[in-house]
Amino acid sequence: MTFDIQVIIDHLPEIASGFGLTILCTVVAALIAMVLGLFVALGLMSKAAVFRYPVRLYVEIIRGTPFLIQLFLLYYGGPSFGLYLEPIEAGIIGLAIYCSAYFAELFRSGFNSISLGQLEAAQIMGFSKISVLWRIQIPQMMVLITPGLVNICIILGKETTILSIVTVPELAFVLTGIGSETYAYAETLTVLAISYLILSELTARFGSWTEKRLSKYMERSI
Amino acid sequence: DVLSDVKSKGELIIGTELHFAPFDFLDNGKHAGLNKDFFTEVGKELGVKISYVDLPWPSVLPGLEASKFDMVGGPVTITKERMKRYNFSLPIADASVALLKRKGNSAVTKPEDIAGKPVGAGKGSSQAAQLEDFSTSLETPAEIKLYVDNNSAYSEIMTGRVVAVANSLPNIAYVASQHKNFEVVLPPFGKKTYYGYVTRKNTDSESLLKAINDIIVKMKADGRMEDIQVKWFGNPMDLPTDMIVPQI
Amino acid sequence: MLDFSTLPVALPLLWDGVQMTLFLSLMAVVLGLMVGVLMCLARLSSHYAVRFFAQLYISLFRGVPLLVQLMVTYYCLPLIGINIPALVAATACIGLCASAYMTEILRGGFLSLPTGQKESATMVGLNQFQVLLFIELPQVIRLTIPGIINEAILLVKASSLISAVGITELTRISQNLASSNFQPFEFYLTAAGIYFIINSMISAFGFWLEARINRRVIA
Amino acid sequence: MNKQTKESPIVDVQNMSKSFGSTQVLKSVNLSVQPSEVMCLIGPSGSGKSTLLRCIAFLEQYSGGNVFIEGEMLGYNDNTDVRKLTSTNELNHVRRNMGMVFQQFNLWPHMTALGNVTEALVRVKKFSRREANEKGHAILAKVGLAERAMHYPAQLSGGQQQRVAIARSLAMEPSVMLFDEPTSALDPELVGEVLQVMKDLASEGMTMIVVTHEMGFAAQVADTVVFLDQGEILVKGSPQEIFQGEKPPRLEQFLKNYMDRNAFWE
Amino acid sequence: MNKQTKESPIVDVQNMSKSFGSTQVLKSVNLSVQPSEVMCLIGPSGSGKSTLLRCIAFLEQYSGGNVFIEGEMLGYNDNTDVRKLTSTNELNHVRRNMGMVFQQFNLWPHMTALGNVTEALVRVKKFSRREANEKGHAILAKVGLAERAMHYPAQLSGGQQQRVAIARSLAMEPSVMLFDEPTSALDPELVGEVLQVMKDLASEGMTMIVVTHEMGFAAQVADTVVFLDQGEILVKGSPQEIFQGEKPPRLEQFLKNYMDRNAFWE
Ligand SMILES: Nc1ncnc2c1ncn2[C@@H]1O[C@H](COP(=O)(O)OP(=O)(O)OP(=O)(O)O)[C@@H](O)[C@H]1O
Ligand SMILES: Nc1ncnc2c1ncn2[C@@H]1O[C@H](COP(=O)(O)OP(=O)(O)OP(=O)(O)O)[C@@H](O)[C@H]1O
Ligand SMILES: [Mg+2]
Ligand SMILES: [Mg+2]
Repeated sequence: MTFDIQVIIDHLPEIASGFGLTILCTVVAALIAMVLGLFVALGLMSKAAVFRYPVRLYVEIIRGTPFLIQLFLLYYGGPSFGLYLEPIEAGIIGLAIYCSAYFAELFRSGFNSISLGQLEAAQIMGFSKISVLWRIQIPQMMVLITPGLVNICIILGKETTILSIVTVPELAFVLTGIGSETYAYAETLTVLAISYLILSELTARFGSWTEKRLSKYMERSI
Repeated sequence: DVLSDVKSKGELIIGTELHFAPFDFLDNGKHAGLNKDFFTEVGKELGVKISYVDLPWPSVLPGLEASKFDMVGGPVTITKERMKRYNFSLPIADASVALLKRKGNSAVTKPEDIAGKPVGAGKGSSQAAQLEDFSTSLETPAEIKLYVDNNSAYSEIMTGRVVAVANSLPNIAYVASQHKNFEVVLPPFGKKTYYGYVTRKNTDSESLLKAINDIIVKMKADGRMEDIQVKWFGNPMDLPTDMIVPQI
Repeated sequence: MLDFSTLPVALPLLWDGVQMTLFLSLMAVVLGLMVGVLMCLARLSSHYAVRFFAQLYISLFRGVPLLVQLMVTYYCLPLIGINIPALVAATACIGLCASAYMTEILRGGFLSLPTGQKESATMVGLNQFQVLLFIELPQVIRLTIPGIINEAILLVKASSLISAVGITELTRISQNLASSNFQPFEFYLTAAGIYFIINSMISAFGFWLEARINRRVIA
Repeated sequence: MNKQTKESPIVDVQNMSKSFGSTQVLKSVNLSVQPSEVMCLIGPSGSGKSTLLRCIAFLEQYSGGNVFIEGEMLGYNDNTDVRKLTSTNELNHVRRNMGMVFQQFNLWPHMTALGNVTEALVRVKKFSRREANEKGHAILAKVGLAERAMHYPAQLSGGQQQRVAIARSLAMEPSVMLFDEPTSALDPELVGEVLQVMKDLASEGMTMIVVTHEMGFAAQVADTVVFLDQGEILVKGSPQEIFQGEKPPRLEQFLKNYMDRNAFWE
Repeated sequence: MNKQTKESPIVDVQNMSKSFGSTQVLKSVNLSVQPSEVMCLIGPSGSGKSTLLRCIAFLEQYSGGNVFIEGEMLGYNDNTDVRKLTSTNELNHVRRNMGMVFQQFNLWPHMTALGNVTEALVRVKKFSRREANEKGHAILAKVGLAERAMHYPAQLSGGQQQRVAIARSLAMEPSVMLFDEPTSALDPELVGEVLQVMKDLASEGMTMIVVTHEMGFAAQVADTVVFLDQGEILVKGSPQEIFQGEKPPRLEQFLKNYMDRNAFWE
């Protein structure tokens, strides 16, 4: 087998659009998942058991079952319940739901890491719950959980390969297609590997950049 | 060479995907289908044990090239492009394209009715390519959706996202016979194509290919092939006895 | 609407799949932890070259999708004459991929240990290796149990990709059954249920372990 | 130094008791603090000093008795027979009169000193940022930290952090300040600067309740010293009475321990 | 209480200096500790007490001068012109003579008290588990913790934890013990028990260097008191000389601060 770069060059436009779609799905899904995850985390920490238990079950089910199956049931099973989604919609929503469970657990650990004393200090000064959440808890939590968030975003990016089962023409879908048309397996796999490497490297860099910015006040300079 | 290796280790390893009724699938939890029956006979003729490797379709041809098994025993549509890279056995089934639709769907009664409508096909299959050609010949082309997995495509007929799915006639005929919600849109369309088994294109594999072809000829002569065809297709299938020149 | 009548026939097959899934996940966790510890030490090493190598290793195995790793090891390496049996390739790929994540999880643990612990160990004469093995590692493992359990759950699910090299595990069996019987929903739901049970047991085990250790270590 | 007049008390604790599970930590405590009074709580570790202070701030729900802050009942509605927690709004309304300073500073690490001081002004008192900053700078200057306004807590020494914490409480203009061992987490050398700020506050007439192990501070600054032991007030009196008068054996022992450790000039 | 004889010193610090980056923290310090001598280091925060102690333990590499422990050079080989770090083995060989107790206890939380004490016996001195446990129990009994052998650190009070830490060092039978503010992280009520153990050690003839803010302890137990200021030894002498004699102004100020804070009986 020879390594024929020409195959890749010929299909560059398709590959580029596949890569673009992969990035789009990753970013949009990550954003939705973070917001959703925050609410789920609040549910997990709720004092009311009627809230807490169902939310806990949600997290356990979503984390405990493969994304492939969740997505299949959402896209192909959804119409039985009147839920018609376009492939990309289904892909993004599926990913967002899947990752929200992971984010939620992360956020929960973040909330728990903030010392009670800081919250008491705010409480006694008459802060509303929302102010405490938004001004005291979330900003600090981000420093601690950014590495975890990056990890999950990288995982999320890689899970996009599964969107091919709902016919989203993302990168893996495009490249396996080219592979089976042209039999250029080694070439397409290489491109796939490199693209994802770039994607996760970018995510990691973005993560450490945020980490640096966030943690400037954690550095002890005295 | 491969044939003598197979004989000396007493085992012929076949790569296939167990997702393709009536050729390979699970019946009551056991591997069954036309391929299974055919290779059982091959095993008897060569005096070796047959074992199977079940792979997702995108891994099957790379697996063959990497010598992970001796030959592909899942039916592969014989095309010009593929013949440049692999060797095919004599045709073992008709692979012409037909459509599967929801039973009683009067909007599609002949292949041409798919004009302007969403239609599904298996990604990377030659049937998809034929559907593409056929669709462009229509006044308003169909909207073609490609699926990684045939099974997902069939599910889409029920969800209504596609009106029909194009695949080889033997396959969809079997699906329709098993599942009361589906029916086949006749006649088939496009160019006449056939399924064959695949070996690597090198001198080592030629002896194996010849042995397989010999067995096909022999089984046709003594009627065993017809029995298998009746068992799985419902009626005998008329197939060329010489190697064909593919039309696509 | 759903019809589970074929399930009894399918259960023994699914059970085979479950065993393979469990076997591979277990191997991967063990391999991942062992390599993870080594890589973590490399990552924290004071030698630039060693650190760089570890960083590269992590980028590579964390960045490239597992499926691609599998395909390359199993289908591309033979082209340059390296032929690896499917089970070995699968175990190695999942294990090494896991090790990259484990490295990062464990690194967090090592960094969170107070340096005083190490100093007090040095002062009573323990050498570097003993400090690592007897003082640091047990604590790091304890601190990172939640992360490790999380990773183990992800591994159980990631093991579904190994059907690409011809190993039949839970997801593959369900797909085969689904397409042979034209009942995708029934079999996917069943598979989801089985995964859920396995993963719940893993996470329950994690909670148990944590509680057991913490009962003594955190009063 | 006795400013005690018989005005209505700012903090009035009546028969307060508090249990954690089955252990009773506070046993029917009575305490009242007049305007401008400085009260120091001393006592052995575990005697319930922190718990008492936290109940006065309603960071813990006391189980029995009543607490009034400037005449308003704290934490519960007592109109009916059954005790009911007040709403968060009502609670905040009563609490606006109190400031609290903790042993561990509890500054918010992601905000500068100025941010820590002004945050509540903006969020709770609805000051504009500009007004809040002006006031924040003024208060930081008062605790001697004018130059450190833009430093993050991690860039400040412990003593400076605690002074920021005091400034943060002062910004809300409370009528009583609660201190829970404000110097215990500090390096010995940094204790002085914090105590100085507290002395200044006291001499300006701030009402304060201070839990402390600093006997020197108690002796020099307090109007009233309260010795707590096993959840009960054992002795209460002026510093002179407590440190020099006739003492019950527990207090005698407590002070002797303290002296033994610190005596080096005999 | 002056046991000082002119034997060869156990710890001999000659002209030691130490910089962190561009700031010099220790400036040519000379110090020698005789067998059975108890030396207390006092001084303001940041004066370099901890750094000096850590350099003696070679937890920090000192930048200039020499340190000898029982006559052996610590940390560097000086045969050639160029200074070379010794191998870890040689370092451990010299260090086996020293024990160190830290402010933060630094017990290993995943081992029982007994485990903490015996770990080094098994790993370093190659005792059998049985021998190690025997010895471990004996030493724990010595620090008054016979009953707590099977407790984990988290199940012990701060004072008990620090006593385990002392026992852990003692188990290796060092000829000199270094203490860095062993009681600073303790609740005031728990300081006494740790100081008592240290007093017992001193009276048994253990050589000790103690960084402390406990003037009472220094006055009562030390043979020599060293006052460190800005990285230099300002005064060195017997407790009488330091606390009652003629004093340089810095020391005077340091002690006055200390007295002011703690005086309540004048
Ligand atoms: N949240 C809690 N749950 C259970 N018991 C508690 C809790 N908080 C305090 N206690 C117990 O209540 C008693 C009094 O504690 P408190 O903290 O008020 O003492 P303190 O006088 O402040 O001691 P210190 O000088 O050590 O701060 C102690 O026995 C303590 O163990
Ligand atoms: N690792 C380090 N890097 C840079 N500077 C340091 C480091 N450790 C200590 N210093 C500086 O060295 C000086 C002496 O510190 P050291 O900890 O020895 O003081 P100390 O006398 O022990 O004070 P304390 O009583 O607060 O413990 C201080 O100015 C400190 O900021
Ligand atoms: Mg307290
Ligand atoms: Mg120090």
